[in-house]
Amino acid sequence: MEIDRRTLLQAAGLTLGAAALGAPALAQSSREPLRIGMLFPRTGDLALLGIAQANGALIAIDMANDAGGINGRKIEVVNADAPTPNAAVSEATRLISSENVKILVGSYASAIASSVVGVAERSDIIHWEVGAIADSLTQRGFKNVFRTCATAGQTGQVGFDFALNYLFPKLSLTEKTAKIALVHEDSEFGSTVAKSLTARANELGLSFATYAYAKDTNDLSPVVLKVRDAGTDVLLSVQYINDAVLFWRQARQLGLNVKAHIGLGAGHFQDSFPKAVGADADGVFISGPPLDLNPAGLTSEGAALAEQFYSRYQKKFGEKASSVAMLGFAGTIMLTHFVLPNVKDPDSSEAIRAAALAVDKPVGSTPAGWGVKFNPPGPNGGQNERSFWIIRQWQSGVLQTIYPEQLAAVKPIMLPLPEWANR
Amino acid sequence: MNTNTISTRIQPSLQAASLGRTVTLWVIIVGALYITASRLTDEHLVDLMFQIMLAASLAGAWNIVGGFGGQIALGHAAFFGIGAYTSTILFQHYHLTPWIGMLAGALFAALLATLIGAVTLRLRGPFFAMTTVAFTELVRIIVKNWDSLTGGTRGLWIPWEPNPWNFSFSDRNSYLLVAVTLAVLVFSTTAIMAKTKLGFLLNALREDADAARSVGVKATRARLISFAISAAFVALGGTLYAQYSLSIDPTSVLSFDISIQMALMSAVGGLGTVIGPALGAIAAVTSSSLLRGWFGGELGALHLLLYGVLFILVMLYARGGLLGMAINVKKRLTRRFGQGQSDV
Amino acid sequence: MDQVLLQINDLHVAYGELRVLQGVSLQVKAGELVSLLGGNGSGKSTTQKTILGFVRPTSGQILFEGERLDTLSIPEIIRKGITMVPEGRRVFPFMAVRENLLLGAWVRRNERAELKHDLERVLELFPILRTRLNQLAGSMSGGEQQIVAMARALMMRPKLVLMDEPTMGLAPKLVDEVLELIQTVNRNGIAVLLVEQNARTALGFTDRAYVLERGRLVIEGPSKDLLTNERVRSAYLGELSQA
Amino acid sequence: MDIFLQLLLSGLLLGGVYGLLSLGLTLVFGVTRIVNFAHGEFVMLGMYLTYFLWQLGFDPYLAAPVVFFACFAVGVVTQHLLLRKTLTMPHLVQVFVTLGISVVMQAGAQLLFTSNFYFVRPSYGNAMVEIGNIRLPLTTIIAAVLALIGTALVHLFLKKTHTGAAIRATAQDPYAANVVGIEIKTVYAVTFGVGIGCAGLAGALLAPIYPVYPTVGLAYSLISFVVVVLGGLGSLPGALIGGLVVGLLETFSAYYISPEAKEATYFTIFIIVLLLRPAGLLGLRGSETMGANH
Repeated sequence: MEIDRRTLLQAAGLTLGAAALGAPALAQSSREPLRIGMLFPRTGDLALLGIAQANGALIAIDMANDAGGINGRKIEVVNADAPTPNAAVSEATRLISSENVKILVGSYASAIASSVVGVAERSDIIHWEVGAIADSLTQRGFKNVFRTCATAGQTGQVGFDFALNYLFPKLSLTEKTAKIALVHEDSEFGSTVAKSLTARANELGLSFATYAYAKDTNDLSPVVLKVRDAGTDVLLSVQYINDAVLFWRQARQLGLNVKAHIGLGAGHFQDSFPKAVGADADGVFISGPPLDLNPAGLTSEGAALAEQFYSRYQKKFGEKASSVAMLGFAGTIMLTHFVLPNVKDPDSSEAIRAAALAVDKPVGSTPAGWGVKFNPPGPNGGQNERSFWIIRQWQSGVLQTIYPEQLAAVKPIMLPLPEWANR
Repeated sequence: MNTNTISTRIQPSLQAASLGRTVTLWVIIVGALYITASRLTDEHLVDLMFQIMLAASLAGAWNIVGGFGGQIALGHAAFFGIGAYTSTILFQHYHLTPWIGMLAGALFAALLATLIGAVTLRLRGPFFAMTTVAFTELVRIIVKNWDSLTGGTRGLWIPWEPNPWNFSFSDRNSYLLVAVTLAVLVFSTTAIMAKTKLGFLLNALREDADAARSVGVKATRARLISFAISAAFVALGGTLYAQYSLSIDPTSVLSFDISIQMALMSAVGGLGTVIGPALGAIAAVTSSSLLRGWFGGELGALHLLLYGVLFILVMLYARGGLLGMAINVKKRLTRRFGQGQSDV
Repeated sequence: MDQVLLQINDLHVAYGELRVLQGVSLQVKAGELVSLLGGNGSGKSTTQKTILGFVRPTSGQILFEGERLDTLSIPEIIRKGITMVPEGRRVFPFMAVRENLLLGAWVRRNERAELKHDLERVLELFPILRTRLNQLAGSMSGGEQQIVAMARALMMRPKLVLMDEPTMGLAPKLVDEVLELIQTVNRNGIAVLLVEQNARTALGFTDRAYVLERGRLVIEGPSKDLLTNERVRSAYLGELSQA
Repeated sequence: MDIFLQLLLSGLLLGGVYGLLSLGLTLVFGVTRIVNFAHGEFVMLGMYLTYFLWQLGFDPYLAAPVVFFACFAVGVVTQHLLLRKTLTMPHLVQVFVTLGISVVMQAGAQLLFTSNFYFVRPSYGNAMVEIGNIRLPLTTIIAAVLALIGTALVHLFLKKTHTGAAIRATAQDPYAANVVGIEIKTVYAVTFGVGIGCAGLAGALLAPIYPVYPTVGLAYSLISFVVVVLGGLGSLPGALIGGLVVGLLETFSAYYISPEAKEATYFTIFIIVLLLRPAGLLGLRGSETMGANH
């Protein structure tokens, strides 16, 4: 509903504007498509999720084009592959100078993003980050960087809040008695989350044991043994797919029994996890990007966008949208739906910047449950302050939203986790 | 050894004439490079040329050890990273301009290279290669874990505040000019080296290790010096990369892939030749950029596949790499041309 | 004894553009001891390698007992009765002497009973090896390795053995021993085509000799005649140090 | 004490797995002097084959022999088409051709199978062997035991068969091998085939333990290089010993120092060993200057 009205209004505005400003100039620019560069890792290690995210973003573009484009201008997508930071620099430059794109949308991985933002800043082009979560990205004082999703640091926050406010009472644990262990891989992602957790724990006066390891390891039994022998109640882990699977398998093998396990990394929230460990995935909580939210927790606009997204994605790619795709979609729809329609001259980064900073949408306005409000230039400028991670749980091989409670679709199961011997 | 003696025998007679011609040609090429670098306006082309110049410098520097010395070093990423980190850390902690930091990085890299060279002197082929890989891994692990100094896995950013004194420019062309200068420096050094005793000793080491061993101390010194020079150049490239990309982290400047790329470009162009690595860099950078551009990643890994296949074909069918191929074609053409003349 | 074993006619060999042999013709009769002399790069070793099939001639013929050799593979040629003692001995260093010898008969590896017999025969010829059958060949002295290499070549019961510089790098005393062994081999009715740099040594105990210079045959004849030949004296006997 | 024994046994098993991974690499190098930088990619190939056979209903351990022979064929063909030409070229060229092969195989895997992770999950995937308080996964035990058996079989093949003798002779002196009539081109093809077959076999045995994806090979290549150089390049028992050393170093340093320290530990040990014994633990002295031998 909202969309139709908006489109109508836009169309009306366009006609009026054209009449007022002199038709020829505007008519010409409105015929030219608006070129957006989509820079994601499509080959190499990061390809799997990079492509999923790009696909999500593509749905947002499709929706804008099907609705007649941005103020009458169709969006033309220019795809590029950025498997490594070095390639990302070259490709970003190529998109900007040869392909003449005005906005870069990307880039799934923090390592890729952090080299792209330098290029965007130099060329004075907007970089619209939908998936990279390294906190540093918006801390470098670049004026052209906008990030729609939450950051790695926020993962720790939601993880602890969930554990303290939600799990502890249900597990009859207290802050004093609970034994918490944090296991994380030591690349930038894992260490950032670990740092934010430590910071949050210090605020809350909690203590916990930390174990770090390199993610391409072939054996995690020493870590599992340490966690096991420490008598851990609640396990927080920040892991990629490989190590998440390895760790959880070895946890079963070596009899590491915890009362609850919250996975804060990419390793636990993808289908590969239950595919690899089967029913052992059930009961594991994950903190991550939102998906399958209770529509009651969204605004009517957000709910409508969510519905469109899920059905279009299923139709176009023949599979259910993943949360990584949702990140791509939710971020891009903010651009095409909330920002660009209000930009008079989409060729000017200044105009886009102003329009982006002006958006003020409450929590629940996007399919991800997030609102839209970008921090003004300054510390953490360009970061969407109304995005957050949510907690979900694997239940019979499917992730169900648990927390925050207003977005929850179901109740948690297996609290506490049964011992391996009884599973 | 035979080819060496032949070439040294021929050289004196040709030297005067060919030296003059080479120098003239060199001056023309360098001049053309500088003019192009300062005039080019298309940002993408500037970036492409920058990447080529940087890649050529790295490949050329690797070639000193790998091509002339015939030692498969697969750990040059360590020197690249050391260059990038040294200048950046010195700038951030002591506000030392990266221009000086760059030299400090090069010096540091050269010292380390000498040390590694000294302890790995006995090792050949795969043993040497693996030791250099292991050494790079150690450097990467140290950088990753020395959080307070290196920013750990997050890495370091370089603020973009254009100021030539701080090696930070508002336009890309200036970075390109620095890259051209580095390339000119690398290739002039290799060209001079190839004509001097150092080059001869390295060649001898490669062709016949046992014979060269009998030369003893001199050979050892030649190897260490060449390793140090090579490392220093790569470190200079590291600083340049850091200043250009504005952010460095262990993955972007210390990965195994970087070491491999230097070696691959050098090999594609023509190992142990002066300009081979430059040709290799041009071919590798433009082809991967074009292939990526054409397919835009839409066909997944197709461009990588093609790149790999092309690479294998060059290795198998173009003896002496692209340079060798070019020389062969030229030879064949002149021969045909010559025959045509005699027939007429 | 006068039957021609090996007949080479107008042999040309080139490595790419480098012409190594240019019209070499020579012959070895059954049971004869022939030496092939010449300086470095004159084409001596190439001639031997071409006979054994390592190198294909660009033109010319190699006949062995009247049959064409130059289209056959190395194992086929070995089967015909030609084996080689390569330059630098080239024993398999990390194998026991026994295994080295058995590998000499690799081409007939499936004829087990025969091999046992051949091994015995070779050991009779070189009794010194009998007690060292289990020693690693690489741990032996240069002279002993030379014996292993010769014994290995005899395992195929060859009619002709090609020997490439068997005395190179040996102490003078050992040189004599090795030469004696070559004569022992020859006395057993096996023809030997010997490549030597040391002309004086070679001419001293072979029946006939050929001298190669830059891929061409320049002199041939009975060895004792060559010893007195002016050209040979000045080029190969006067300046022995030339290499 | 339990912990110590658990770590010891886990480390030994991991080491066995590493030994298995490295067997093909050391064999190929020992004979052909080719350092196969695509080794990890051939392991990947074995893992994919096992996965698809498992999808067709084959048990991974039944699939293993099939995978071995399929990879043997791939190895022979690869050698014939690509590496045969490099035998007369400088050593560097061979290294680079194998690097090119690894790029092509990675990209090919991604085109054919996408970058998805595939998991082989037999019903006994989680089965454990328990000795007192010590628990060891069955799949890893099988892999380690088969690594031992595999090494022994290859060793016997080399020592007891005519082909094996030809392979060893060629490894020690290709020219001399040629002189006695061994067709060294065939030897190289067979050796490369067996080496790649071993890599594929390792992949098959690892498939129930680790996931497979297009870039999985790099990690396996690196670890096998470390193992093989440490043990003595070209030495079969060396690969096993090297694997055990690295496996034990990993588990013990991860537990007693820090999980993060294990790479640093084994790379440091690696460098120290190479400096003290340049030919590796079981390599023959002096072989670092020319390659190695059995």
